[in-house]
Formats: sequence, structure tokens, C-alpha cells
Amino acid sequence: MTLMAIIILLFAGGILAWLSERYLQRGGHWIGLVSLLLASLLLASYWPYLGAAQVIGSGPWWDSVQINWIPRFGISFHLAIDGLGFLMLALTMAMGIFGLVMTWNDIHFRRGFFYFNYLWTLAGVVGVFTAMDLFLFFFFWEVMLVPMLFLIAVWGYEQRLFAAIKFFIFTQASSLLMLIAIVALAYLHYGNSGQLTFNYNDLLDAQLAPSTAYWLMLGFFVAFIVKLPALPFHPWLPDAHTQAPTAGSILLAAILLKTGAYGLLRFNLPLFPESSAAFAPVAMSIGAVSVIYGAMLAFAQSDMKRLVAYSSVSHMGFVLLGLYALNTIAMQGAVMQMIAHGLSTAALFALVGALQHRLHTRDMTQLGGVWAILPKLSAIALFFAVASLGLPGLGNFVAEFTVLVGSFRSSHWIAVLAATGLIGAALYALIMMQRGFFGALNKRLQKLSPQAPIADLNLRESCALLSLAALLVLLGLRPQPVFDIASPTVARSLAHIETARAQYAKDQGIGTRFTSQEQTWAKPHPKESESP
Amino acid sequence: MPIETAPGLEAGILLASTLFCLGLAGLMMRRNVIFMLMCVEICTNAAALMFVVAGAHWGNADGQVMFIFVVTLAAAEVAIALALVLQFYHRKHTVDIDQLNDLRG
Amino acid sequence: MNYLFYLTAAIAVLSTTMVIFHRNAVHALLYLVTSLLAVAVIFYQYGAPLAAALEVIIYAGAIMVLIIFVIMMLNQGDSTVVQERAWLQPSTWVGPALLSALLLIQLILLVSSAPFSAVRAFHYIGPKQVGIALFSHYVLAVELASMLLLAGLVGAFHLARHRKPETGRSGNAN
Amino acid sequence: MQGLLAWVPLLPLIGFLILVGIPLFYRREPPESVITVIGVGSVGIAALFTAVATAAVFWQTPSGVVNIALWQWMQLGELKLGINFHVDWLTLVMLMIVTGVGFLIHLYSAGYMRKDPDFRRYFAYLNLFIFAMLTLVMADNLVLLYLGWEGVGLCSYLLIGFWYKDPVNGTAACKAFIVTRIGDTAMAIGLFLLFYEFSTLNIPELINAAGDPGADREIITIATLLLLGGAVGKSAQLPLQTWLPDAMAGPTPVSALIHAATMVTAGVYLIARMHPLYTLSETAMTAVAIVGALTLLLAGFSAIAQSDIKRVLAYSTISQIGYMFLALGVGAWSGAIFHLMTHAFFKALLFLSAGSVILSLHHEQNIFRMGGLYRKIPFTFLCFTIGCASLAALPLTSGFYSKDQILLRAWEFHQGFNSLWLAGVLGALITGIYTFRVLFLVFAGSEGAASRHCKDANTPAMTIPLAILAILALLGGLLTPPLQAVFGTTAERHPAAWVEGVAIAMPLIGLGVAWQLYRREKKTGEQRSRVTQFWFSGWGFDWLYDHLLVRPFNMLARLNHNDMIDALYKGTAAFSRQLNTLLSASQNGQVRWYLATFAAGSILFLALLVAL
Repeated sequence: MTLMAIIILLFAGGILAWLSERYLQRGGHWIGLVSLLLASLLLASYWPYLGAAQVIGSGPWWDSVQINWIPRFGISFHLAIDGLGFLMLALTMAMGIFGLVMTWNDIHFRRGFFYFNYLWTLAGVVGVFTAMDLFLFFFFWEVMLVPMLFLIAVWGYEQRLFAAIKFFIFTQASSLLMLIAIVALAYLHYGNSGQLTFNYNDLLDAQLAPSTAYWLMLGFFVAFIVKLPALPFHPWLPDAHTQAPTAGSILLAAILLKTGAYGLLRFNLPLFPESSAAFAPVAMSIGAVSVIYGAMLAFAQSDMKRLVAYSSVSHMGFVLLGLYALNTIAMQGAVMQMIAHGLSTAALFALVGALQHRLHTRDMTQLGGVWAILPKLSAIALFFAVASLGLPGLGNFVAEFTVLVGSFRSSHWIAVLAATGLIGAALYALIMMQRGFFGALNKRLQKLSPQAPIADLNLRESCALLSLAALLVLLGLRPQPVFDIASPTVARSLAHIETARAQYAKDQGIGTRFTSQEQTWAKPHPKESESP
Repeated sequence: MPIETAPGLEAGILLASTLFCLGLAGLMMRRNVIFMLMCVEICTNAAALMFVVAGAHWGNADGQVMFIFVVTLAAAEVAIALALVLQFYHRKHTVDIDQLNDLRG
Repeated sequence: MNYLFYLTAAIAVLSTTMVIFHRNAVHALLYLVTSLLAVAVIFYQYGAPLAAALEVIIYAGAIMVLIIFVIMMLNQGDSTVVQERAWLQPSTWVGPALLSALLLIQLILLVSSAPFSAVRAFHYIGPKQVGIALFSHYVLAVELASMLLLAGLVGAFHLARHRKPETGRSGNAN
Repeated sequence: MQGLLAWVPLLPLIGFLILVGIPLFYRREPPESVITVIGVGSVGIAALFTAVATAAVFWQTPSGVVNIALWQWMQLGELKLGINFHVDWLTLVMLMIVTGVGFLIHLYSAGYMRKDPDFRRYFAYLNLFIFAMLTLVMADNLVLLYLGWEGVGLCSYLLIGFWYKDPVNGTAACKAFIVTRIGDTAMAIGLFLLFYEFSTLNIPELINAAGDPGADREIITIATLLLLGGAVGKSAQLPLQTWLPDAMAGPTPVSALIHAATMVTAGVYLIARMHPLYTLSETAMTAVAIVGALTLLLAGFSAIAQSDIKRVLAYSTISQIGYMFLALGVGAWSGAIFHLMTHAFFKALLFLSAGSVILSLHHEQNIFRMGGLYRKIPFTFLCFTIGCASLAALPLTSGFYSKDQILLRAWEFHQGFNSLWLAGVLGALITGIYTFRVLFLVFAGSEGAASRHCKDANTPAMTIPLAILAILALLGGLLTPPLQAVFGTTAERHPAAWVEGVAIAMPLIGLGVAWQLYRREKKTGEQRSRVTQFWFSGWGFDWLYDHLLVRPFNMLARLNHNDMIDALYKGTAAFSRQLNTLLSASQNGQVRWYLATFAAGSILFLALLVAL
């Protein structure tokens, strides 16, 4: 019931914030903060599961709630949480609070409605991360989308409508594919078993013809990698990120992108293990190419926010690569990358937002030498830029390293290709620092600064950013707890794949593509096992 | 009570079709609203003729019942349409239908 | 009796053609009345005296009078002949005429190709039968038709009201 | 005692954290003295701890190994990594160099950087630098080593671009980071390969596993070559040496730190640390030796043609690291580390005295505008001379002992005369030439244009480190580190006397050539022939990379600035908009047009009926 309470709390908080607009000038963010804190407290009640996830509770779920919704179609309101879900929820809450605190005074009109949308997006995301009924999942998938659309379209920057519509069309088109795949999956399962259900646990056992499964898998896959985003479905992201208000960018980067990765791990891999395994090389290549392509485009940008947005493409490429490497190390790395990228990119967006708030530009040709006037902001930006380029000792490195180590086992060349993305990351992160913060003070800023001294980060912003920095350092030096929490979920997804592979090998006899691949994965000596 | 000497069904249908096509042609070629209204009357009348001919062929009163309804409809339609024409003329001081294109895309 | 049918049919077609090509509204209207009367004769030949009577009374009578009124109100008599001539150039009417002719040819083809029963017997249906059908089986439709007429009445009254620009606005505002 | 060693890297880290965290607690900038105490003190205590640990544990047991397990880093399947330190004599030598020389450079910096508005930031970076380097040398697994490795790269980036207001510095800093990152990526791929093959990244376990006869030699070769890629990047060897001369943009003590105590020696350390793997692969050994030999010659020639005092020293560093690589390539492991140590002493001395010269001349760096300074700043002159003598390996200086060892070993390795030895000897000659050329140009003869405004800028904080380093540069040759436990003992064989004679004679010949060169250059001033211009530009590597890599990449980036994939979607949008215009044109509001289309539609429909 705690899960339900969290979602209801966020929905109710949103409505309250909207209503409060009429009576309180600036009640919205307090209501938002209180409801987020309460939700975090509720989430913290899962504390006892953290240490001994496998011992307490029977089965994979820590907690679940199931209420009949549309029993005629086997649709139920089914929420459940496990390690991965907990990590994602924790990230959601943390980033929700962070975004709220960082943009405390940024919104100047329709405050209540803003926080309504903000909280509803978060509620939708929480639903996505906990829904264990595919129909419900789709429902929340849409719920998180529409308030986000408003956030961009109403409070965004210059080209907000264009960006909002682009965002909407991309995500809607992709989720249509997913809806078709969901319905087809439930229907086929109904045809085979006589039981019409959208329940995740039941659908895991669905028996599908390989070609059908492949198509359905593609439907889910496209929906998820549009959200991720990976090549070639990324173009919505730079526009949406750039035009969204700072809080919206933080939500998008830190949380909404993760729903795609989460979906891949939770739904795509376990539901369609055979076709996922067959598809893995393609997906890994997409991931690796995204890494490099995103980095190159980030390097080419002059708008700082756009640069950070493209760096997201690059980072999320690692997630895709890791998930489809289909081994523990890489998949755990992908989960870690989801969290680390959430922290570092959210902070970078917050910083660009703070910069724009103060200097009224985010164009790097109009910036330069900012360190001289805003030393604190620049120092923190340096930290997060360095985190973004994957400096060891910070969370992103742990993630990228484990992803690459793991995927190297699955495919040498793809991993090597992705590893060159590390150079690209250095390029864009340093060029951002160089053009934005170092160098001589830009002439425009020289004119600006004497009239009104520009305030550096205040205590509120510093604390928010430094706590993220501390988290990143913690993740970089002591990532094991995160790995431990996520490991049952990853292991379960992997077990499905392994079973499917073994089954396939048994059906096809020795000597097929899959057998040799599995032996490659199992043993570290490929040459010996591959030799006939 | 059959009438032996009546013209055939085909002849009635052909006449109705001819009248309808003439009305349609008039609708398309005239720009004056009043003429267009007259052409609409021709068209409805052709349809009414069709009903009556069919009713007579099958020996059924329904054809004439439908005729009565068509006439009713025509009366209502012409009343409204003429009111609209008046209104149109008052606003635009013309009866040119081509001036009435506010719904263009 | 058939020659009578063909004669009236020819009159109907000819007068209708005059309607669509005539430049004077009042003359065109007279041709239309002629056409309607011809159709009334045809109704009679098909054994439908009630329909023929209604055609004369309502169509050729009431509706045409209504149109005449409007023509008079809009002053669409002789004065607009020049305007009509300008509007009705061959270039304007050739296209529609061709389209309609094509449509007619298709209809003729369809009608002639359809197999018809050899029975050429037509039935006389008197006003009594029609009345019985109308007020038994179709009574609901009659009520609906009366509603329609009422709506048409109210609508026409409302639409045709000529608001003066200065009073219209203030009247709405209050 | 283990705890003491664990504190060695942590102390600079704490220093860094305090220096960075000060604004959180204090609104005003603390005075320089406080910063000096924290920044210098942390490294000083670390050096002290190292010395104590050395004296207490290792002096008695040269083969002793101390393992310090701090906490588990990550454990994922077979990937088990800890934040663990592994200290043996190789590590200990590096620790002493890093903390000891590092401390002296810190102390010197306190004098050199006085009154800089970013004094605190400077010391914070410096402490972080020391921390990263200590982590690098103490790591017991390659990933932790990689942490230090990248950390060193970051700090060098920060320090080279320390005076950020000049974009040139920033460009140099970016270049340093990105060029080394290219090497780092190769190294990372090497790590992936090693893990793939041996399922561990723990260094001792890796060495054990590789020693197994069943281990795949081909993979070891590829992996060691990839590690060499990393080492080449960090140690500024061919073909990734281009960043180091530009790195002179940072403050001079930073150059000293990068060149002497940290950063560039990391590559040598890595190969020495992984030497059991290299011995398994002849190809890798040869590659290391060839890289070293080529680099030492190319960089030496470049050094002859330079006119900036710091760039001369930079090229000399590249050249000397080339010596170390040569030593590694011929299996002279302890020779390489020994040269690393003596090089740390005399190169730190040279850079710091060069810093004194530059400061005294108000940031003049062109040696052709100097001259006759031996009278004005005699102490600096003395220190610089000692450094030069040691660099040129004049007999009885520390550099002589270490370089001699390398040359002998190169001779032995291939049983007699060979090209590697020849390269080393030729390198010794060139070293003599460029070293004494710079010494003469700066200190000897008549006063140059900039010398007139010379004012001795040395403070006690600067003279003390200089003095200590001068002593070490002179007598450091006596401190042979007991590395037999790490590298094993090699049978001492003495080649023919003339071989040794050549090694001794070369620097002296170089001295003579340098004098001639000095006299000629003093007359002509700063003029270059086509050949020396080519040397001056570092053999055109910058030009080559600029045209081969940088420009095409920038071009590509500019071309694809707007994301060609987005164009696909933009095209779709434009197409549907066109379609929309087309369809809305049919919606023209003309009743008669609608009627016509209605008629046409009916005709079409009926045509279907007629046709059927």
C-alpha cells in the first residue's frame, strides 16, 4: 500500500498546488516540497529490505499491491517494487527534490499550475517504475508525458512550442507502437493459454512464435529507445531539453530518460528473451554508435544546454550497450550509469539554468571567462563536467567502466568502438569548460557586470549541488550497495535470457550461432571453445 | 387497381435522372444564389418524382408518403434558405455565391 | 396514352433547361413553375392524384410565391440581366454541363442495363390509401415533419430579421 | 605501520578537501600563510610518513610487501576490485620521489606563487595532483591505478590551464588532457582485454595468471601494447608527445611537478609495474625500446633548436623519459627506475631554478634575451649548473650513474654493438649539446636584453628546496634503490672498457659542441635554418596531427552541427506540411467547387458500377 500512497500523495499534492495558486501567491513550491518529502519518507520505509533483500519477503518483490481495475480484460492496478524499482524511485524522489530546490524562484507565472505539472510528471514516473501490469504501465507512461508537455510548452524558452510538439510526436508515435505490442502480446497469450491478462508475471510465461516475438520485441524496443534516446530516434531530445525550463530539463534528463532504460531491462529482456538475445548485437551497435555520435554532436554545439543534451545521448548509449551485452557486469554497469547520468546531467542542467538566470544567455559564444565573476558556480560546473567525461572516482566512471568491461566480453569491436567515446567525452566536456568558463571575460559580460554585481550561487543552490556531488563521489568510491540492491532484478532478467538460450540450443542442436555464443560467454577462452 | 396504359418505370426513372442532372448542372454553373435555390428545387423535385414513380410501380402508398415528406422538407428548406439569402444580401450587398468563401482553408 | 407522357416529359425537360440558362430571374421562375406543373401531370399519369395536387398547390403555388417575394425584395428582376450575362459565360457553364451530361449518361447506362420485370402494370393509389398510411404507420414521421416545419418557421423568422447595425450591438450587450 | 602508509595518499587528499571547502565555512579568503601551512604541510607530513615507513619496515626487509585493504570497491561476478594499496620497494621509491620532490616543489611554490589571487586554488590542485599520483603508484589493481592515472591527467589539465584568462593556456591544457586521454583509452581497452583473458585486474593475480604457461601469448602481446599506448600518452613519448612542450603554459613549479615527480613518470612506472607481462612478449619489449630510442633522439634534436628556456627543458624531459623507455625495453628495469629517480632530482632542480630565472627576469622566457646572469643571481646559477651537469651525465653526478647503467644494459641486451645502444650514446651527445647550450646562453657572456632588469626573486621558501635538490642531483647517484626483490637480480657483466669510455666521453664532446654553438648563436642571435626550424617545430608532429586529425574532426563537427539525422525528421515534417498546403488548397470555400467535386465523385463511383 505504501506504493499506492506515494502515487496518491504526489497526485494529490499536484492538485493542491494548483488549487493553492488562487489563494497563496507562492504556496506551490512549499506544497510540492512537502509532498515530495513525505513521499520520500514513505519510500524510506523500505529501508529494512536494503540490507537483506533476498531474505525478507517471499519471491522477487519487496512489496506489491493488486486491485482489480478492469477485470473483464484482465487488467489490474498492480504495483510492485524490487531492488531496481527502489533505486529508480529513490532517484526520482532525489531528483524531484533537487529540481524543485534548484529552481525555487525561477517560475514567475502560473506557479500553482507549474507545480501541478511537476508533481504529476513525478507521479507518472513513479507509476512507470512500479507498475507490474502492462496496461497500467502504459497508462502511467502516458500520464508522465502530458504534464511534461505542458512544462515545456508553457514555461519553456524561445522555441518552446516547437520543442514541445516535437517531443510529443516522438514519444506518442513510439508509445503507439508499444501499445500495439502490449495488446498483441496479451492477445496472443490469451490465444495460447485462454487467460486474458496484462499481468507482467503471467505474461513472462507467454509462449510466442519466434518471428512474432521478434516483432513485438521491436515494438517495445523502439518505444524504449525513443525515450532513452538512442540513434536514430534522438532528435527530440536536444530541442526538448534546450527549450524546457530548468526544472523540466532536470526531470527529463534525470528521470524521464531512465524510464526507457528501465523498460528495456524490466520488460523487453525478460518478456522476449530469445529475440532479445538475437537482437543484442544490433542493439549494442546502436548503443556504441550513439555514444560516439552524441559526443561528436555535443562537441559541435555552441548552446551550452544543447551540448549537455547531446552528452545525454552519448551517456545513454552506454546504458543501451550495457543492457544488451547480456552479462551481469555490463547490465549492472548500465543500472549504475542510469543513476550516475541522472545525477551528473541534472546538475549540469541546473548549472546552465543558473547561468542563464544570471547572465541571460547560454550561448557559449557570448560567455567565456565566467570563472572570474562566478567562481563557485564555475568550480561546481568543473566538477560535473569532469564527472560527465567519466573521471575515475566518480559514479560515471564506475558505470562506464563496468559497461565496457562487460560488453567487451560480448563483443570486442563494439566495446572498443564505444571506448573511443571516452575521448569524445573529454572533448565536449573540456570545450564546454574552455568556452564557457575559462578564457578572457567576454566583452558582453564586462559590460554587464559593473552595473549590478552578479550573485554567485547562494546557500540553497550550493547545498543542492554539493549534495549531488557528494553522491557522485560516493557512487564512484563505494558503488557496491547499488550493485547489491540491483543485482536480484538483473539476475532475474539474465536468467530468462540464459534459459531461453539453453532452450534454443537444445532445440537446434550443437553448433548453432547461439550455442557458440553462450560458450563464449561462459568461458573466457573463445578460441578453444569455438574451434570445431 | 392497375393502370395498363401508364408509361414504364424506366421512362419515369430516366425523366427523374434527367431533371436531377439538369438541376445539378444549374447549381454548378449559376453564381446567383436565387438561381441556385431554384436549381435545388429542381433536384428535390426530381427525387420526389422518383419516389412517386417507384410507389406506383410497386403499388404502394409509401412512395406518396415520402413525396409529402419531401415537399415538407423543401418548404422548410426554402424558407430557411431564403432567409439566409436575405441576410447575405444585407451584409454583402450581392447575391454572388463566390463571395461567400469564408470557410476556405 | 404514352404520347401524353412523352409530351409532358419533354415540356418538363425543356422548361427546366430554360430555368438553368435563363438570365432573368422572374422568367426563370415562370419556367420553373411550368416544369413543376408538367411533373404534376406526370404524377397524375402514374396514378398519384394526391401527389399531383400537392405538387401544384405547395410547389408551384406556395414555394414559388415565396421565391417571387424574395426576388422582389432583392430587386433581381430586369435590372440584373446584364450581371447574369456576365456571370454565365460559356467558359463557366461548359464544365458543369459536361459533368452533368456524363452523370446522366452513366445513369442511363445503368438504368438500361438493369433487368426490369416485364410487368408494366401500375397501380392507382388514391388519397385515402395515402392518408391511411400517413396517419397510421408514419404518424411519428408526420410529427417530426411538423417539428421541422416549426423549426423552419422560427429559423426563417430569426434569420430574416434585418438588424440595424447600431441597435444590434447594444441590444446584445444588454 | 600499515595505517601510516594508508595516510600517505590520504593526507594530500585531506589537504585538497580543506582548501576547496574553505569557502563553505569562511566568507573571506584565508591568508596565504594558512593556505601554505595546509597545502605544503599535508605533503610534508606524507613525505615524513613515507620516510618513517621506509625506515621502520622496508629497510630491514627489502623483499617486504605491505598490502593495505581499505574497502571493497566493486564486486560484480568475476570483477572483484578493492580500494587496496600494495606497497613494495618499487612503490616505495615512487612514493619517496612523489612525496619528497613533491614536497620541495610545494615549498618552492609557496614562494613562487606568492600574491597570486588564486593561491588557494593553486595549492588545492597541487595537493590533488600529489594524491592522484600516490594512488597511481600504490594501487594494487589496474582500475585503481587507472583512477590515479586519470586523476593525474585531470590535475595536469587544471594546472596547465591555471592562468585561465589567457585562452592559449586553456588550449594547451585541453591538448594535454585530450592527447593523454587518447592513450588512456588505449590503456582502458588493454584493461578490458586483460580482464577478458584473465578474469582479474588485480596486479599480483594478473602477473600470476600471465605467468601460467597456458596463457595466450598473443593476447598478452596485444594487451601490453595497449598498455604501452597508455604509457606513451602519459609519458609524452612518440607518437603522443606533442602535448608536453605546450604544457609549459602552466606556472613553472607545475612544470617541475609534471616533469619530475608526477605525471610523465607514470608511464615508466606502469611498464615497470607490469614488467612480468612485458617479458613474456618480445614484440612489446621491442616496441617499448624503439619508442624510447626514437623519442630520445627526436626530442633531443628538438631541444637543440628551442629558444624558450622551458621548452628546452620540456624536450629534454621527453628525451630523458625516452631513455627510461629504452631501459625498460632492454629489460633494465631497475636502471629505468633509478634514472627516473635521478631525473626527478635534477629535472626538478632545473625547472625550479629556471623558475627563479624567469621570476627574476619578470616572466621573460626567451634565452636569447638572457645572458650574463651568473653575476646577478649566482645561487640560481649554481643550482642550474649542477642540474645541467647531472642532466648531461657528467661523471660523478647522479645522472651519470643512472644513464651509464642504461647504456651498459642496452649494450649487453643484444650482446654487443646495436642500434639501441647507438641511439642511447648519440642521445647522450645531444643531451650534452642542448644542456650546455642553454646554460651558456642564459648565464654566460654579456648581458642580454632582459638581463638588465634582473632582480633576484629568490625567497627562503625557494632557496631551501633548490639547495636540497642540488645536493640530491649531485649525490643522488649513491642512493641505489634496492629493487632486486621486485625485478630480480641480473648478472653483472662488464663490457669492454671502450664502451664505458664512449659513454663518459659523449657529454664532454657535447659540452665542446655546445660552446661552439653558443659562440655562433651569440653572434647571429635567434636564427634558424630550415633543418633547425623543423626541429624547432617538434618534427612537424603538431602540423601533421592538426591536418590529419584536428581539422577533419572540426570540419566534421561543423558540417554536422545541426545533426543530419534530425534533417530526416525535418524532411518528414516539411513533406507533410507540403501535403497539407496541397490539400488545403482544395478547401477553397467555393460552394460550386465543392459541388463539382461532389459530382465528379459520383461519376467516379458510378463509373465503378458501370464497369462492373
